[in-house]
Amino acid sequence: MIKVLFFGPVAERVGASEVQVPFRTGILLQEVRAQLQESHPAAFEIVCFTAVNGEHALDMSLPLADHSEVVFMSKFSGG
Amino acid sequence: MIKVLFFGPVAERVGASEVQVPFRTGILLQEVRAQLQESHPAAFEIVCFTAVNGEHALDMSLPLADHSEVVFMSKFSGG
Amino acid sequence: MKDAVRIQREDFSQDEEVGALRTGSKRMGGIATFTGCARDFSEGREVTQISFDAYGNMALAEMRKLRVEAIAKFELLDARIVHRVGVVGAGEQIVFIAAGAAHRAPALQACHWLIDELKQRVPIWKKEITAQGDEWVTPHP
Amino acid sequence: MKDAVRIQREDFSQDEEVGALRTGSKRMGGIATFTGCARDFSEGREVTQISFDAYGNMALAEMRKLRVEAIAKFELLDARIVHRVGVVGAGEQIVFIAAGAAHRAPALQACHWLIDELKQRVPIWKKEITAQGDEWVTPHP
Repeated sequence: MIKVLFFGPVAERVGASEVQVPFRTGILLQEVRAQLQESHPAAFEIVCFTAVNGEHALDMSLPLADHSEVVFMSKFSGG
Repeated sequence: MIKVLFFGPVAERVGASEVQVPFRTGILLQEVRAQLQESHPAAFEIVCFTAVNGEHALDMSLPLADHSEVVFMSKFSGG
Repeated sequence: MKDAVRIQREDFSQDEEVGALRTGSKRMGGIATFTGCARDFSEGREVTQISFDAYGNMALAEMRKLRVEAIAKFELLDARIVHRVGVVGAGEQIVFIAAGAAHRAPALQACHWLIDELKQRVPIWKKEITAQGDEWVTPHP
Repeated sequence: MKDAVRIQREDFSQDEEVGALRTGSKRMGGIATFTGCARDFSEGREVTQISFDAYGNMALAEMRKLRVEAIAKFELLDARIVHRVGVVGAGEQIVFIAAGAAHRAPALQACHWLIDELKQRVPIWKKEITAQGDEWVTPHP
């Protein structure tokens, strides 16, 4: 399983703060993103950053390991 | 009488924090300064600013009123 | 002593944070701090509370990186960063930054840099709670 | 509540000063502070204490002018300035500046401007007390 987390405005648009995506060998970050974007288009309109296991991920062709933690994030507004 | 005050390093060089200069009608700031500078040359080496009654005085030809408070000050080092 | 970098629900004390900062060195000639507060007014609406959501682990890791970067970049003697989460009332404190250096200019510059970078780089989101409804804040770049 | 501008022998509390600053307005989004401390080391000599002399009336008047000027120049909601006199031990606090504004940049800029101007314009002098003797500090322009 790949654990996908959402926070703040993205979580609100998804209607959940966490979803599970089934793992398969060789699954790419962009495939997880595409699959979720299809079911939650409004949420992904505001997604600007992606993190994998707590680190910024810029390369969407990154292959994911089983049990990865993926987060799709909107622009930060802390402080 | 004109009250002349000294602070910090100037007071140390004068050896006093206050001296009185006799008032006479028409006495100018520069005359008070010249008189004190003669008796305390080392102190006046470091004098940068002059205040009369709590306000900066730039014009040394200022006539002083009786009971004026004059201060000859070195560069500030507060903060 | 509390950690130099924290995310917490409870309020913080400037005295306690500055005290902790100063224990590190008696060569600290200048300490600059920045405190961000919840304003009661935003874009024409009255804000009663602000609610914060954070990607906690990553936010803390980014804040720790910021501290280390600022110490190196501005030759600080020490720095501290505290950010609250949960619900904060209008007028309450949200975020605290402190930077201590031998002289004043680097302390003040580091403090400004830290709050600017924190807003860009730390995964925390704020929602304004008003009588007219709640709204997630969209940062103006 | 204590005056916003003070010269005093006793130490001050950041919490108390920032608390007093914040009572003025709930529209204060950013508060910047600067605290100047007595360093234990200066130009190669170990400093045990710093002694301050001030032209009290004029110093207070200049600090009050500085506060009013900063509030106008940076559109602050409030500002406070506290300077200690007498003898301050190494590591102790000397001067405190706080500036509160709707947003962070003016608060931080005002704080920097205020401490720079204070050093230029306020008639206070410091003497460093060391094991090798006392010395009045000559400011480097």
